[in-house]
Amino acid sequence: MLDELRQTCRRLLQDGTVQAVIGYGRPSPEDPVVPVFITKPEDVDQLAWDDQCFANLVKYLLRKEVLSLGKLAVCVKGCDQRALLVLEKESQIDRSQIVVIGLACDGVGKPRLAKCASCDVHTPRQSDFVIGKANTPDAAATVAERYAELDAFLAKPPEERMAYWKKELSRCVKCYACRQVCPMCYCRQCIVDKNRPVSISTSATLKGNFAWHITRAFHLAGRCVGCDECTRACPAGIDLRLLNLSLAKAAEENFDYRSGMDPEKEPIIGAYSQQDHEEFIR
Amino acid sequence: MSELLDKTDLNRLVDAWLSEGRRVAGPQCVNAKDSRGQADRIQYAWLTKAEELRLDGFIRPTNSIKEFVFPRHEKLYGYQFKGKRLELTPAELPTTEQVVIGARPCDAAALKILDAVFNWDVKDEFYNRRRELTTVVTLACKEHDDFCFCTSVGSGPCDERGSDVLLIPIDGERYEVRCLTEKGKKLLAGATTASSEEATAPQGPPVRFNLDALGEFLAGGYDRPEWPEITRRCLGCGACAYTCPTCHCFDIVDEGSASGGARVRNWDACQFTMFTAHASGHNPRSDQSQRQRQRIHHKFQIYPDKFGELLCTGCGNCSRNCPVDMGVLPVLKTIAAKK
Amino acid sequence: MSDNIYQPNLMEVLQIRQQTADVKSVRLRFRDEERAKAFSFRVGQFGIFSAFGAGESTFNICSSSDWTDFLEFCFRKTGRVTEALWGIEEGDTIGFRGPYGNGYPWEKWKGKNLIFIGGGIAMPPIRCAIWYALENREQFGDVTIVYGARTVGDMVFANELDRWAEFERVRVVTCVDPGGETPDFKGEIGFVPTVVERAQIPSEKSVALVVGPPIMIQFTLPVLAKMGLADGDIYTSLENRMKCGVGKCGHCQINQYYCCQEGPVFTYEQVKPLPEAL
Amino acid sequence: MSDTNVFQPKIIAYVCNWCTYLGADLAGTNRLEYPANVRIIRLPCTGRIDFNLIVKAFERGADAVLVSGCHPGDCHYTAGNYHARRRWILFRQLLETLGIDARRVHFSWISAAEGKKWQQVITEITDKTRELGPYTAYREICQEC
Repeated sequence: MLDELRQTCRRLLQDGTVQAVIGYGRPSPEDPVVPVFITKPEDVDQLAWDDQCFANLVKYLLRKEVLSLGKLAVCVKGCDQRALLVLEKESQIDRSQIVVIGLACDGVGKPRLAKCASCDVHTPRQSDFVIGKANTPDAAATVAERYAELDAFLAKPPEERMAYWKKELSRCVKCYACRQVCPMCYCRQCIVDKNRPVSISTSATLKGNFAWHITRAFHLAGRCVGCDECTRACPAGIDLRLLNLSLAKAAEENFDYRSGMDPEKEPIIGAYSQQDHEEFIR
Repeated sequence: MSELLDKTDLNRLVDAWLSEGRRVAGPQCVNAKDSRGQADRIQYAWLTKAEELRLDGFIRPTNSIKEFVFPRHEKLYGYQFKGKRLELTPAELPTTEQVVIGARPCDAAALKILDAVFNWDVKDEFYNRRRELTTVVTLACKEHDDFCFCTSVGSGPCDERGSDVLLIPIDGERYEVRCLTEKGKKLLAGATTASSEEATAPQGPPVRFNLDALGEFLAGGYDRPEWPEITRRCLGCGACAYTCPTCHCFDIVDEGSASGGARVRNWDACQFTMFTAHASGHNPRSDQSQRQRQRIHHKFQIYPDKFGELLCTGCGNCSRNCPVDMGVLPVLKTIAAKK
Repeated sequence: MSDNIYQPNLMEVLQIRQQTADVKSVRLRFRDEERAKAFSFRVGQFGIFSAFGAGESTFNICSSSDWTDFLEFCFRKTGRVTEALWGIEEGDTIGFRGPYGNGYPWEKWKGKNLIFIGGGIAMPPIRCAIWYALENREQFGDVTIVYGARTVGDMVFANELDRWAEFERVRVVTCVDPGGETPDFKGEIGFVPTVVERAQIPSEKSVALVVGPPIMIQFTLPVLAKMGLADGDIYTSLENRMKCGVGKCGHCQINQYYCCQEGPVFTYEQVKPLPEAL
Repeated sequence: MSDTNVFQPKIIAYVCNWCTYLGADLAGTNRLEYPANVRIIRLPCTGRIDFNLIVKAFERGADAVLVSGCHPGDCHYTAGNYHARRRWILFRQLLETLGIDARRVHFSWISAAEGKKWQQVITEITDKTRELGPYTAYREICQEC
């Protein structure tokens, strides 16, 4: 699979279809896998692929330091690829200008990350190339299975849930790694960087952290594709996945919508329907 | 001759300190499910009882002890409007003594390095007060991982800089105790037993890059063409700066309303876009590679030139916590190899 | 003042003058009398002014150090703090801490001809130097002042430009960007760098102080170099983003300099190799 | 009307300018008495009532929050309330996960003619919140420095 990936990228670079390939690689053998930007055909041997390729490389399609390289090819796993679809619908990228190299993936992380258990996109869709074949079949997870982790958490009484978040969010230092790794967070100036008015306190106090994480989670409602990079990037080890699952579950249960899955479906935030239920409204 | 202390006595000591009204902080499992599926996540945090203290089974905590002398959020003073009249109330500085038990040498050494910037020509009493109140009991490292590079920056698993007491593990149960300062002696007075047994100095990580080659590269001026390529994968978050024992930049903001509130100091990081943005929109460092360059220059050229010590103790937290495995280590290895 | 280096002095707002549509100059006096007597500063230093509830900002102290009954600063309404400062009235209380920075090297400038070049809102750091030089006239040679702004209405301390022209051996050249002139405007039309070149200013035994938007400084410095001024004789004041003012918070760092401690006044020689300075 | 030792909840009502605000006004002109515990904050449309405002209300010490606007179809901006409804559906799930008391967050449609309904909704919310007591949980979050 790795040779097929390297050959594809070598050809793309040689015939000038792209000026740079964003992929996973090891600049030197003993280093961990990191995002690499291959611009010369002979460097494609740096490319690597194994179950330590965590990063969602779609994020780099929004950064000027990478866009300056010219036309780009990006390697994506199934979960990463869903982010491409959302960005396209939110007109942040021009899909025709990007070459998408899908990598068949059997899950990442040793042991496997939580997101991989109910993954049904082992083989990336809407990609220009698909490299390799996924051995694990796509899980036909029901809504209950997909959100089992969240439901287990929601079974706890509200006081216990708030106590959990008070303990977890007290460790947040507001390094904004969760924002910087997220392909959906592309605002030129994030709401926390605005100070006229200061709507979210920039201090890493419990009040500031609750306000920030509520805002971050809700700004991803119906947009987060569940790549879980925010949870992996958090140096304080806060399980942001639970917050993202809450919004994803609400989107699926109420609007039968899973972000980045169906190119025909309208994104739910920004659109509306007269048939939305309102039993909770007096 | 050496002084020894075993684990049970150490735990009893910690409980004693707590009962005497001291605040005690140390590595503990914050029990967060580590998203990379590895062991529990260990962080320095305030202890309520010695049982929570974890002294082995991990390389080093993912945060640093600077939190206890330079907190992430700190009130500088309060302001209160009474009609047109305005009153400023200085923040009350802490008074309770605090002990950091089980600090790593690369954390303790960082405190000594930070003393310079917080005391050159104008003294920062917030930092100094907390520093005086703190006694650092350092635990030498028996193991290291691929991210540790203390030996490459003039430190090591037994670096005594910044420590009041150094504990060197002899075996799983006992530590050799070296009291280095008066504060350390006072804290551990009478708790240790004399012995002839000496702990063998643990072996640090291999030297990962040549410090002089790095110095030459940095001395070659700021606008070197290699920077954009080396730092392209950086996403511009603050994880490296906030978990680094020596990063000390901060922001000053007002919290409260126009009628009253407080002016506070929060951690800040040179990797954020807003760090150098002018109100006019001009930004001297608008590109991520410039910010990464600034971070490396500041740590390995500017701070040493000004204060005589590297602003880095080689703990490896910046690479350990970086979402794209960057931080300083890979950059330094690339630069040092670029000669 | 306690030894809390971040706590400001309380200042009474004496007088507020609106310079342009979005620029005001404010005169302050210490509410605490001894502090007023004990206070002194060198022209060219800056202070950090607070509007409580909004925050703090860095502005040059634009009054001369010889004037002891008040202290003046000038700001443009662009951000959170300046918007709060815009609303203050005479008699209000705001905060001030300082003086910070190195200020202008007057000893080096003794006996030299002085060339002051300013752009737009950067007039205050020039104005305090001009008044100090004119009130100690005998210590300095000829004084040439070139001041440019986008439009005539954008000129800060415009009324003082004419008063300066009346002093002997002082030459004042004003200019506005093309299209910014008004019918009765007597000055030149063009950008500051080109106007400086056209002004044919003699450069022997001269020092120049250039303050303005980074783009203006960038294009004026080479012109001065071409006129024969040595890099070490050209000075500029870089008012970078500052937070603490006491060399700790890291915001003002330009490459190896802490702008608030080793600046904001630098020579072109110091600034030239620094890619981030301009 | 209220003796001193009964708990007086602080209720924040974010209302839309075209319907509920006028409904509240109508209740006033009709001399319909309703508890004074409510503080009314007027916004152009429920579509503009940001979820952050609900969080801010609790940060500032509110015990309950009401968000109310035009009935679906009546919106002066055509679809503001439809967008708002969709957001509320999603936001309530996030509140639940965080353990923020969903019984203290109320949503309603009150048109300009429904002064009666405004009185009834405010009275109901005040009694219910008085039962629940002060919302100390969120205030503790904001006290911890």
